[in-house]
Amino acid sequence: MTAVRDDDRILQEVADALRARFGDAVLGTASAKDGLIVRLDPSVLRAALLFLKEEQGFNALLDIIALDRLKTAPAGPRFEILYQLYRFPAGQRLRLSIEAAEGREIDSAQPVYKSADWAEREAYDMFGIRFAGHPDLRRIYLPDEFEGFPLRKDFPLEGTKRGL
Amino acid sequence: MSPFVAELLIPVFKILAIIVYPMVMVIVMIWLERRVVAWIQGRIGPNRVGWQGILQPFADAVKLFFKEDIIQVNADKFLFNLAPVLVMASTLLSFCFLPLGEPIRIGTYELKLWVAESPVGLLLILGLSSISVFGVIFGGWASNSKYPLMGALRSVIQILSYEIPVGLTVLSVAFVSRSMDLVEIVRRQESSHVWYGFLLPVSFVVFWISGIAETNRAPFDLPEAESELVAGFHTEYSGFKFAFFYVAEYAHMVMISSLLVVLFFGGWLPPFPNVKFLHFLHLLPGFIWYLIKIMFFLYCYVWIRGTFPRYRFDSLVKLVWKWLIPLSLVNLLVVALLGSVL
Amino acid sequence: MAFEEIELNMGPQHPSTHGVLRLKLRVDNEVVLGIEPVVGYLHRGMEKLWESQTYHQIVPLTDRLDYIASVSNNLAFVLAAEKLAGVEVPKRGQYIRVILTELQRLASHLAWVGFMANDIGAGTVLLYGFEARETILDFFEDYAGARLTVHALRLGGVPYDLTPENTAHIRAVLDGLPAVLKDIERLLTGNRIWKQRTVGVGFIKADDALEYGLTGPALRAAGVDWDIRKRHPYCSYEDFDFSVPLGRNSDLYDRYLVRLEEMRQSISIVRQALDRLPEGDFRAKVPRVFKVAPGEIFHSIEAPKGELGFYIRSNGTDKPERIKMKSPSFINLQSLELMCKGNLFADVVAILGSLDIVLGEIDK
Amino acid sequence: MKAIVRFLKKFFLVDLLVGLSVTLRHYFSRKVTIQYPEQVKTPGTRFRGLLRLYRDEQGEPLCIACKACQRICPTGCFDIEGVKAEGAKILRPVKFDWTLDRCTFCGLCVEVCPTAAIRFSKEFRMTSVEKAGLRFDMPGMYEEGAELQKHLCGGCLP
Repeated sequence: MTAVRDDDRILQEVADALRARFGDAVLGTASAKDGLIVRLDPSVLRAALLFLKEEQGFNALLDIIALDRLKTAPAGPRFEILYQLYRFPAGQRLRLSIEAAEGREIDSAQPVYKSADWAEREAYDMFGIRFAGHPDLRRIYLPDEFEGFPLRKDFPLEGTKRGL
Repeated sequence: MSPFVAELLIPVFKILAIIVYPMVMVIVMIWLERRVVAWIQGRIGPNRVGWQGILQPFADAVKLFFKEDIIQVNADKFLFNLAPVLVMASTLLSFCFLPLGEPIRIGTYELKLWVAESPVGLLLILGLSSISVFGVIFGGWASNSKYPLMGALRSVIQILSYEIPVGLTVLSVAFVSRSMDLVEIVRRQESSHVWYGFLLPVSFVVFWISGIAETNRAPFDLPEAESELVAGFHTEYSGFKFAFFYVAEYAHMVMISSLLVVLFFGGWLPPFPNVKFLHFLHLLPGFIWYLIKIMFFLYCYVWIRGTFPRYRFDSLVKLVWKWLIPLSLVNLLVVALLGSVL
Repeated sequence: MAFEEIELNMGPQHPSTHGVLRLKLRVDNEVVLGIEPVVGYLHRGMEKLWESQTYHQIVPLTDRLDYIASVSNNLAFVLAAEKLAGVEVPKRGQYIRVILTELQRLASHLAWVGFMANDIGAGTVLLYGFEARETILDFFEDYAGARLTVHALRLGGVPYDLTPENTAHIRAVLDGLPAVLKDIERLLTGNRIWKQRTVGVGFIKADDALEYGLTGPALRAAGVDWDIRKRHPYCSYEDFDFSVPLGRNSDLYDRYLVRLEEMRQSISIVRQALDRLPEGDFRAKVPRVFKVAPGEIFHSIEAPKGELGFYIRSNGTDKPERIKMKSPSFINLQSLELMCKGNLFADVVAILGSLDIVLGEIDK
Repeated sequence: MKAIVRFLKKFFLVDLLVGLSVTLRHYFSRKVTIQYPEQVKTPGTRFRGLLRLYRDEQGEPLCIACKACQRICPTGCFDIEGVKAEGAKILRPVKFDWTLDRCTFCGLCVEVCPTAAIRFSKEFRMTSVEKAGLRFDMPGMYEEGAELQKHLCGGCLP
């Protein structure tokens, strides 16, 4: 279990480095049960990803996770987007978290990590979050003529009136 | 025997037989293939229609016969219809030159077990077999669809490559037997006390491999590779026209196997035809020996299909030009040299 | 000779797209210039559905993601939920989970070898692989009651204990597998056609593989030692002695060899787990109304197809706020174009096969 | 020397002959096909077949209409109503509808049932020629064997 404790310490160092580099744009850190979460301001997202990839060695982006907080935090920005990063070969995982109000364009991570391509298309398909600088932002699962974004909390569970 | 019977009825009967005989062999082959591949794979295979599923090919044929005949709107109708006929006709035609057994004497009349006798029968068969490729190309082109077209293109490449080693190995047989007549080649094997398969092993192997490739069978089934091209050149065919392609492919296999037997394994001859104490082998008619040998090669076709992965077409072309053609050229050279020395 | 660049549509109904995947290919005769995978034909809205289900109810639904390896899906979700809720699984339960998932990995890899060989034209290997896989599925049927969508794990552990009959059954299954692997090796490993089709085909640089988020055997074939069972052990994987096979050339042949070796390692892991199966409970007490305090977690496991992760955010009720699944096939498929460019059309089929994609998992 | 051996092995097609020997061996080995209608594979011990309701030894229904199965079912394939008869201590179901075509056979209902009233049978033939065959009401949930097949198939099996 020492490895895990080491991970915590190393990730804390990474967070400190981020804070040193981006100052107030790092809104805070939180520790979840699986590691560290760094909350960032969306404006520095691409720079932070580039910094983490080039200088901190986080060479893989595992997944991009979007959340709709319509029910849990109706006051704040509607969406939360998480970037699950991985450092190989050391094996630490870091999660970046940004908040995005509805309609706000987020910088695409695709120029930094190629694996973000489809993950961002999926987030767009399901939540309607737009990523600026993505080369080919189309729906990935649903047909192009589909209306609405199904994983938003206000999308009806049993389909729209017009049927699916 | 009256000349009427001898001159008219018997040829008609022979022509009928030459259509029926390949069809029967095809049916057996289809059944054999499905059963043998199934057994190799640990399955049982079709065993419900008729005894051990032997009637399954008939059931398939009936099904195909009643299927809708679909011709694509954009297809070239003439070529589309011509292609299966071309493939079928050229394959059946080549059976005319294959001797099925020793001539049978009925009184004064000598019943020859082949339809047409030609001093260049071997060449004719090779030529006809090349014509059937046109059917494949026409079929792929006329379908006006991408997968069939790719299948047809592959077929062209394949045939262009494999005709050469086939020709060269056949030439070596002709050198040794000093004849292009299939009947004569068999007789020479009797008189020279050895089957050419043992005399010319390299020719035999090269011809066999090329023969598999010429019939578009695994591992050389590129024109119809189902995991890549869906069904290759006959993707757009349905119903009876598809059945034509299907049957012609199997008939072609029977033809190549027959050719192998005639050229390299003494046609209708029993093993060691001239050894005295093995003379009892002559009790079995020549035709049966012939069938046994053909069945062996047909079985090998299936066995090989059940074992090997498929070639990719660049490595297939490489195989021909880097291995088979040099090999058969050297082989031909050696045969010619030895033949002139001995 | 100048060829025309044509667009070729492969799928969604095509013999070797492994389900309803559509590939838009740009080809120059047989040379591939570009590929665009089109997914979504099997999209069932699983993630939306999960938001309305309780944690208990989600477990059987995860079976339907990667239906070739359903126990692995169960495990990934169940571990994430347990870790989030702080449920400690008894040691015996963990060992049984290891046994089940490793058997599932064997079944999945056996099916893979078969599919892959079938794509390259050796249909017989498919049947040999399936014959062996069938023996494993027979065990699943005996243990959990179903063969494909097994639903073999529950929150807190496993639903049933392993009886002596079960362990004997597993040992019999394991004893039969090496012979099958040997047959497959004799049919493929040395075969010149197989080598011509696989050696040097589908190459991807290790850096590119990481960049594209490739995981699983395809990544390990590129020489990257990324196995979550080693780096972030779950389910007591640290108790077992196994090695992570790595490739060097990052081609189809290496991916094939890596998977064959992984099967051997899996056999050894299952044997070790059976030998050292601890006594005790196999399932922790988990309330029927499984409420999880607000929190979030991302937990991933080494599934047969790559890194399978579940992100769960809970909201204090017995239903999750959001579940996101990181499916290995989905991310792996992105690198298809990179591997295929410049290769022949016949290779596309083989490379696609080597990635071991399952559309149920890609489309969710 | 090694190179020569390798060349000779390649020239004489050793790798291909090895493969052929494997398939030849399998040609003569045992076949695994189960010829279905004549031979039937015995389902495993915990096989999850059709759901059935069961009675106790006295022939009394075990179900107490607690609806635990209805609540746990991920796909919502149960519709149960219970009524407490006058003077009776426990609920009894008056309606127990099960929709086979929605069932995923996950087994959660069987696990939560407090009286083991609902259990999996070993019946795996669940084809039906009409949709009505896939709907089970309470008497239908007690059917077994030939009666059950008749319910499903409308008697199409001999």
